[in-house]
Amino acid sequence: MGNGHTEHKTLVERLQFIDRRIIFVFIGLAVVIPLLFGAVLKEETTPIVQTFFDTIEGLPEGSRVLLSFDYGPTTAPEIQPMVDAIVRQCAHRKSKMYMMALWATGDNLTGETIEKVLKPEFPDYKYGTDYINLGYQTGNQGLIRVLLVDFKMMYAVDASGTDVDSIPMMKNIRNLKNFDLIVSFGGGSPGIKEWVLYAGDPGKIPVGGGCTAVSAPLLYPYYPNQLIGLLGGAKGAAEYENALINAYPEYKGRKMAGMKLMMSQAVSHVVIMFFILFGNILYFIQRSRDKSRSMEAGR
Amino acid sequence: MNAGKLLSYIILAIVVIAFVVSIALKGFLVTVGAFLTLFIFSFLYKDNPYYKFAEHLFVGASAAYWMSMGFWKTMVPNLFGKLYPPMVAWAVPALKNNPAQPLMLIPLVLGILLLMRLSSKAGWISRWALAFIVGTTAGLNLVRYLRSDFIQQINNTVFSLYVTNASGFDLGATISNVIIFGGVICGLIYFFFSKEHKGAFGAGARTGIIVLMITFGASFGYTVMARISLLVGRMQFLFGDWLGMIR
Amino acid sequence: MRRTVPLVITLIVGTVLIVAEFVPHKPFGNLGDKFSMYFDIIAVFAFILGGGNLVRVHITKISRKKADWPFSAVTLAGFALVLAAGLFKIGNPGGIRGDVAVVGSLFNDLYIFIFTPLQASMFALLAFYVGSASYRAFRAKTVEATILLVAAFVILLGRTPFGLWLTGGFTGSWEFLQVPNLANWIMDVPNLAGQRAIMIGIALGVISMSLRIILGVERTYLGQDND
Amino acid sequence: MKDRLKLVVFLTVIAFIIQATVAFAQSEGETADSVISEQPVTPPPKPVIVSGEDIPNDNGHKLKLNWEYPAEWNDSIVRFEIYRADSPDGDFRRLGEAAGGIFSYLDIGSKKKDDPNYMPNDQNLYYRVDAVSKSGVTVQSEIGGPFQTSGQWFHKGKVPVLIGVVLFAIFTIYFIRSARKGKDLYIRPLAGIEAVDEAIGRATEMGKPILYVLGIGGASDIATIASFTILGRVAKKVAEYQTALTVPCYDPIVMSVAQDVVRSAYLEAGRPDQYSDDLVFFVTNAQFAYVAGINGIMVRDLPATNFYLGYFAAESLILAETGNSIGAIQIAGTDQITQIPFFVVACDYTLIGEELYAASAYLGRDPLLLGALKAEDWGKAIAMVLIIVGVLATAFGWDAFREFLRVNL
Repeated sequence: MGNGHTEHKTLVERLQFIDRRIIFVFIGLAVVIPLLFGAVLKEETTPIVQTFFDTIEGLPEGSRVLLSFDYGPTTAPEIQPMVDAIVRQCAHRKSKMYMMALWATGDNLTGETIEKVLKPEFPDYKYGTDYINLGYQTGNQGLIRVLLVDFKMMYAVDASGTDVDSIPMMKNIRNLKNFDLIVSFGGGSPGIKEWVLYAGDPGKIPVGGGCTAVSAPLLYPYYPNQLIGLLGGAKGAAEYENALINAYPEYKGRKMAGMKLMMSQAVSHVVIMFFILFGNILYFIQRSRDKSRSMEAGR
Repeated sequence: MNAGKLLSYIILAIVVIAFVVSIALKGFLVTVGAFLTLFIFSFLYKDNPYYKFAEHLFVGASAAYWMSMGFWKTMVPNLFGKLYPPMVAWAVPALKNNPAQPLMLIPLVLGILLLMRLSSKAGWISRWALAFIVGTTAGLNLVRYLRSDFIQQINNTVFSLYVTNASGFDLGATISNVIIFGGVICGLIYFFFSKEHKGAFGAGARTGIIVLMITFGASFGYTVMARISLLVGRMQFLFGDWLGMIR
Repeated sequence: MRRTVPLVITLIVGTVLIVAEFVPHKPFGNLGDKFSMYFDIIAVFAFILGGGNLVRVHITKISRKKADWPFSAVTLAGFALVLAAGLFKIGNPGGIRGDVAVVGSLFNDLYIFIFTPLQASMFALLAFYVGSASYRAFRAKTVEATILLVAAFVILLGRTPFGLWLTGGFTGSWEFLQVPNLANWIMDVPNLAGQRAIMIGIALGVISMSLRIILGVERTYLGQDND
Repeated sequence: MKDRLKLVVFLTVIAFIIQATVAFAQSEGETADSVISEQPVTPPPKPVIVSGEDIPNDNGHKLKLNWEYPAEWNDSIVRFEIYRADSPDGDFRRLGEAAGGIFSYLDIGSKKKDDPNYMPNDQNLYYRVDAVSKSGVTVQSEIGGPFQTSGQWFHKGKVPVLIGVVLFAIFTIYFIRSARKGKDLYIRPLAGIEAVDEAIGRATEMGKPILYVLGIGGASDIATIASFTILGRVAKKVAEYQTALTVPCYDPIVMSVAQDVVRSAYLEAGRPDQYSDDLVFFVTNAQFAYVAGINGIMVRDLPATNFYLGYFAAESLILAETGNSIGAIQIAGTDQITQIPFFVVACDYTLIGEELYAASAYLGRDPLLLGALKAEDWGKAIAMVLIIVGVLATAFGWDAFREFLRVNL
């Protein structure tokens, strides 16, 4: 009896310091299984996302939207679903999309978005009249400051080296004030904050943003005065997709990236919480045993 | 040949075969990306030759990547292209008509001074460049932090503790404001170095620690979401782009 | 001489930049931006030091046949390959005049297919580590640890639908007890207070450190030998 | 009577014609509204330039032009075009436009003489504003001016910042001086600092190396500079105990400084022969490749003690968890607020923000640096007083205090 008691105790002790690889396996499964089953989690759209959606929805046909790809491959899993959703919406609204990047790494992601979303889903959208890829330019916030005054000074050619003066949709672009909306995607610096401070505020141009969950708290203070809306992390993306589905029924039933992301999120959060609870329960069991044991010893 | 060695050869054979099959089915580039991803993840189990391979490749490739970017995106346009444009016009014709800026001699000289440390005799002179860099940062940071973090954060904390809304006194918002106010003050008390944490001051410091702990716990919990997203991205690549198991 | 000149340079440069912050007039106005650009350029010169050191370390490892020396050859091969594609623009459709990272160049392909998966995978390891770290560290051992744990737990719970499911019963004036609302409140109120206290402290630390550097009190970064 | 009849007929015909025109215009589409609102047959009035203000607190080359225009015409004016010249009869260059209903324009000129948009400071400038109506009629204003722009010698919005700089300089110098005179200063213990000796001792006992990571900051990051000082102290102890030290670097400049610092420390400890440049080496300048490399060093060299002091980003937790898995004692410190929680959770000791900067003073017990710490405490006291006074002032409805602290960026 006594023997069994001590053995049992070591088990509790052992479990408290379980091999962390067991936790790794659980987290891996929590992410992969929902993905393989294509499970999605719908998110109700909150006002900060809905106003953003409504702004684009309210733009007249042919409005000019500047999309700035200010992120890299490492944060793409979080940001790309937002980009896809907004590009789809702009294409439905027949807005003219001007794509550029403040980050060198944004260049490839712009091309990827065009190849994976715009070309297959909107074959009627023509390069040069409906959308343009201007590519990356150095200068960070300095670039924004120049664009506010003279757009073509920094973008004399597009990403593939074509003279912008020969591109129809660039004809009436003089500076940033010619755009009806600026959307920046990115979590770091330069990014949304710089667009607000150096373009949105001085030029009185509406700015919207999509950012990583980590940087969202730093940007919330700019809403609603300086930002028309903000998508924060996977949740923001899923909320935007929900708004898109509500407005465009053809997306109904489609499993969109942000919603898939949310399901994996929820499951892995539960796994982590389970382990925290589990660890604490073991800790309390052991502590109460230690206590009773030391009391026995004291007697 | 012992069992361990045999096993490692078997694994190597499997990896090579899988790699070849994958290239045949999915193409070279996706395969490379997928295997490098798996090599990195294998570190979670334990250190192994595959991780070592990925790690060493990553270190070498990334160092050269930033050197190349630094040369073509900074050195050529911002230094040579401004100092004496014809010098680089053969590589970047767009710079040809830039006006020459003799002031750019300053960074050129400082850069060369920095390289002097390669010489054992004149190595000390590289400190001049260093002194310039550190002096610049110190000057810029002093004013910037004073302005945007010190004064601005104090300004943000100056608000009314007693909050009213349309229906009169707003209890919730009032409590929140009092907590922010008290939390900032106690947090600052915690950071005092030259006063012993005793008596009322000690109680303040202790409250400060509690506020900081809430901050740390909350930030940690908040970041989990972003980190999971990254893993989802990788898994989508592995199971979707590579294995084609996600539709 | 060897010690004094750098200290004088630091003093002058630092003071001038502080003055520049208050004087918009020429020539001070954009001195900060200019000096920062100089700094970027000097940093590229330093890459020569870094690259040289990297090559030296790994050649030494190979020549002395230190542990894992064959992997040093992998590092050198990767370094040489990317440098050839980047610095000398080998495999660039535009030749030497093409943009270094233009889509379709070998340099860009190496970036997308080698650099990116490696980088993203290293980053993704964090998802596993947040799990193992929270299992180990979030134990209610002390008051501080308990607070840390509870704050983290509420935020985690608020991020899942279960939070709302558990506490959806609180309505009306008790609505603030719903976990998502509680989580937002923690982020907006106590978290904000803590962040602000840390920020003000850091600002003071930076100010003091900068003053110490400009005044020449803090000088470890210059080395201490008088050779 | 006949004349009256004639008049009635005449007016009816005119009214009819107008109505017909309107109807026709409406059927033409969008321009219809404008025709209705542009009913007054008179041409649009001229804009009147009121003032040209130099923008304060800048380098010059910027001017805000204001003009007036009758409000009832707001709907019929599409845009105002703004022109500038060096003299009233000079060549007016088009600068840009403002939408109808907006009566000011910020002219941001170029500082460069060879730029066509060059805008000299302290010289006369003349402006003209053209109103363009929807029907395409353009009306030019009288020429406005002369106006001038100028650069200022002091940014008035930064007065509180200037006061702050002066105040801190005085504090720091005062306390450093009093410390130099030998005044004894109390400083409270910091757990992370007190653990440094123990951690080095442990590594020595176990015969294992010590890993010192300076983070991914450049030599210009204040956190990195603070870390150099700590590295100097750590390296000196390490040299005394004859323990192995590894310092992998992210930035080449940081690497060369760290080499100097460690070499000096070994010299000070009387063991210059133990130093070699192999202790401090460059890994790579990419965040995650650097982490991959350090992970490798950790699991292969199995250091007994890890220091992570400096600027860190997302990699903090990867380092701290790998270090934990090899059972190393870990002492961390950073000024990156987002990363402090990860170090707190996964390391044995963490220097939180400001404590990192204070660490150099703690380790060296250098009176000069201790004096600077005292000055920092005074800064905190001022912050607290300002917040408390500010909150009280706001409670009594006195907002001037808060306004004063508002910094114009």
